[in-house]
Amino acid sequence: MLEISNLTCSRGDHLLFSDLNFSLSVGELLQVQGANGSGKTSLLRTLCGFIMPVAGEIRWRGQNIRELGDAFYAEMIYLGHLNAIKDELNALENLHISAGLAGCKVDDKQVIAALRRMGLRGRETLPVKVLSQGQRRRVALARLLLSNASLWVLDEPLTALDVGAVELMQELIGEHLANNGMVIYTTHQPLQVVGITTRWFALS
Amino acid sequence: MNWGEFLAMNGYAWYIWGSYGMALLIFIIEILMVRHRRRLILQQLHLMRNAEDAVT
Amino acid sequence: MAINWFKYSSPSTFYRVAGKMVPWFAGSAAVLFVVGLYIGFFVAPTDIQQSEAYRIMFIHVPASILSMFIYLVMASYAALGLIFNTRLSSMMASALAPTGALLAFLSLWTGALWGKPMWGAWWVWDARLTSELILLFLYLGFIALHASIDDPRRADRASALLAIIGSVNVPIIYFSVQWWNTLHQGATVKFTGTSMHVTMQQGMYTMMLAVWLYAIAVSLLRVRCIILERECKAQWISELVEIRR
Amino acid sequence: MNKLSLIGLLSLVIRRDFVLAMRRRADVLTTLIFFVIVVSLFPLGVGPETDMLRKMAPGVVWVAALLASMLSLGRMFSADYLDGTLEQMMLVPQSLSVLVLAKILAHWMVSGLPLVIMAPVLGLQFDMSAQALWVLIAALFLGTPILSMIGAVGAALTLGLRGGGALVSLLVLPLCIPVLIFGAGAVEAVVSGTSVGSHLSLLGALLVMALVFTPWLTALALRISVE
Repeated sequence: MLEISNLTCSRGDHLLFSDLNFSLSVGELLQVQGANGSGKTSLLRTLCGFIMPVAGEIRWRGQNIRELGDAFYAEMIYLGHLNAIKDELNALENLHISAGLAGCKVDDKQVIAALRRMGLRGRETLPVKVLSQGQRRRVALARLLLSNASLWVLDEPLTALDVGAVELMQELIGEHLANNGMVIYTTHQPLQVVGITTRWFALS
Repeated sequence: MNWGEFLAMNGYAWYIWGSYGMALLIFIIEILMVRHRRRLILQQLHLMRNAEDAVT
Repeated sequence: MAINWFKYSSPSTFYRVAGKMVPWFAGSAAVLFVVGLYIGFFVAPTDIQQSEAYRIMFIHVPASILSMFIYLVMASYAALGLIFNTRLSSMMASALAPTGALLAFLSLWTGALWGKPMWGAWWVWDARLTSELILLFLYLGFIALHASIDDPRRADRASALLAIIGSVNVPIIYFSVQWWNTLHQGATVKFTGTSMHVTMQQGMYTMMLAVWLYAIAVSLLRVRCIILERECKAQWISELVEIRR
Repeated sequence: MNKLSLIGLLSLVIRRDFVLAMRRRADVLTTLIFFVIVVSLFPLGVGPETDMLRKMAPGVVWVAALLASMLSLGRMFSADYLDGTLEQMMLVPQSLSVLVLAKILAHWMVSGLPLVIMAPVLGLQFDMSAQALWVLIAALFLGTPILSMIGAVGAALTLGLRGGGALVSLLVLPLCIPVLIFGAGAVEAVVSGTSVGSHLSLLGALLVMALVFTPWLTALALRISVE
């Protein structure tokens, strides 16, 4: 489904990685590991099309993502280092907007259900600025529940999360994979998802 | 025509020599700037090379 | 005959080729400057209307025309770099900008010195003058934008976009200022008489060619510096004679 | 889950930016107050002669509007850039240009429209006639969106740079000259009794041109800046 061949990437004039090859098919989980500065984030950002690779190709269902464009974006969701939520808005408003940007129309019931699942019951209408770091991350992660994207691209999804939330994430990823989804994410702390063979990928 | 008359430019000396003087100044400054830039980068490359030699 | 142009578009080859070409351009520019100035000051006759002051033309017109021409060349190089992602053309664009800016400034300066005795004012809000001023601002904007972005690739692409927008905007500005000016009924700026003496034309064309060659020589020198700066980690650079010394 | 239409996306982003601006009202007010103060300073600088004031009024109001719109440009994308929303916007499965257009419109509604509404009050300080005031409103109404659009390109190019505020003015102000000329020209035409229509239609033409090209250019600039 997602194939990466001979991918070479650089930041400025500094070469990050070269000739990267891997592929990801339905129901697979790929964990990208590597030291700081090894290009984990850049790899994911290249996957999103933010960064133009120096060489190589990223194919989705056999087609280059540059040519696919919107059709690819409709099937993927990206969660970066930054939460992409607004302090001035409450969790409900934030999720309505981010779901809208992802191209989905959702109603309050779905959003509230997603927030409750993420353990934010009772905090739906509080301004996000009064929430803790971990709670904000949960708000951001709730976007995953509201999207019907099959490819999840997550950059350090577990930062600022407590043990309970990490377990919840494992659960969510497991469900998504069981649903014919695909997940690629970067991490320092390995995740164990029950019943799923995890593939590792190390950037040096 | 003698030199004094030539330099006087029929009363337009300030305007004409001001123009050509500025042109000359600009060309000289530009060349000096480029040469300075080249010297700086060569110096830096030299240092980088020495640092590499020290390592190996 | 098939020349492999891609070979010449690699920075390392271009660095060497440019190094070999610079003396030729610089040398012929110097010769042409001498010839052009000789024609301009000793051969060309005194103008009936403008007396000796018209001799500013020999530097003013080449500087003005080249400042505009260099902008177009710069914008084309920048566009090439943006579209085809060729680094060398982006480097050429940023090498041309300072030369273009200096020529635009020179054109304004000499224009003011020519305008004072002829029109009685250092500056009038004529379309041509205003466009030249805007051109200088566009050059400065290009240089400033390029300088303030640390990532060189992003700098190239962002300033390329600016250069392209500028090249579309300059004609619009020209016509809007002209329109504004005709409505204002301000100073009427017309160049007196089109019948230039043959030697005047010769002097001007020689000077134009000289400035042109000078601009090529100095921007080749500058692009050589830029290549060294940008490629400083490349293997071929550490093998250069000037570094080994 | 049903899909969001293009218009739906447009209105979503406009509504979002509008709500955000309303929750940060101080920023919006600063721009407006800056505009009012700059315009009000001119009579103090050049003297109180009514004749001269009437003559300078259009130019002064327009220059002040230009400067005020520069002031608010930094806000257009930087907050979204810093909190990661901009990246999400690039992953929108619809055209980024449409989204950018929505942001520009929202920005204009928040920082341009108040200037248009405020301008006639300021025009009274300069003893402008009622007719001239109407033309001033019309010209600003057509012209300030162009300022927002050209400014958007500049703001996108200078995203996240140090000294971005001064730099964006250097890049954008020269490009705004035609707007300034035709905008102030329209009001002057009323005063001098010549045709107003041509100025306004030229402004309209510039507006259409900006509408066609700047969202696309801004989207391109944003992609460059986010890389």
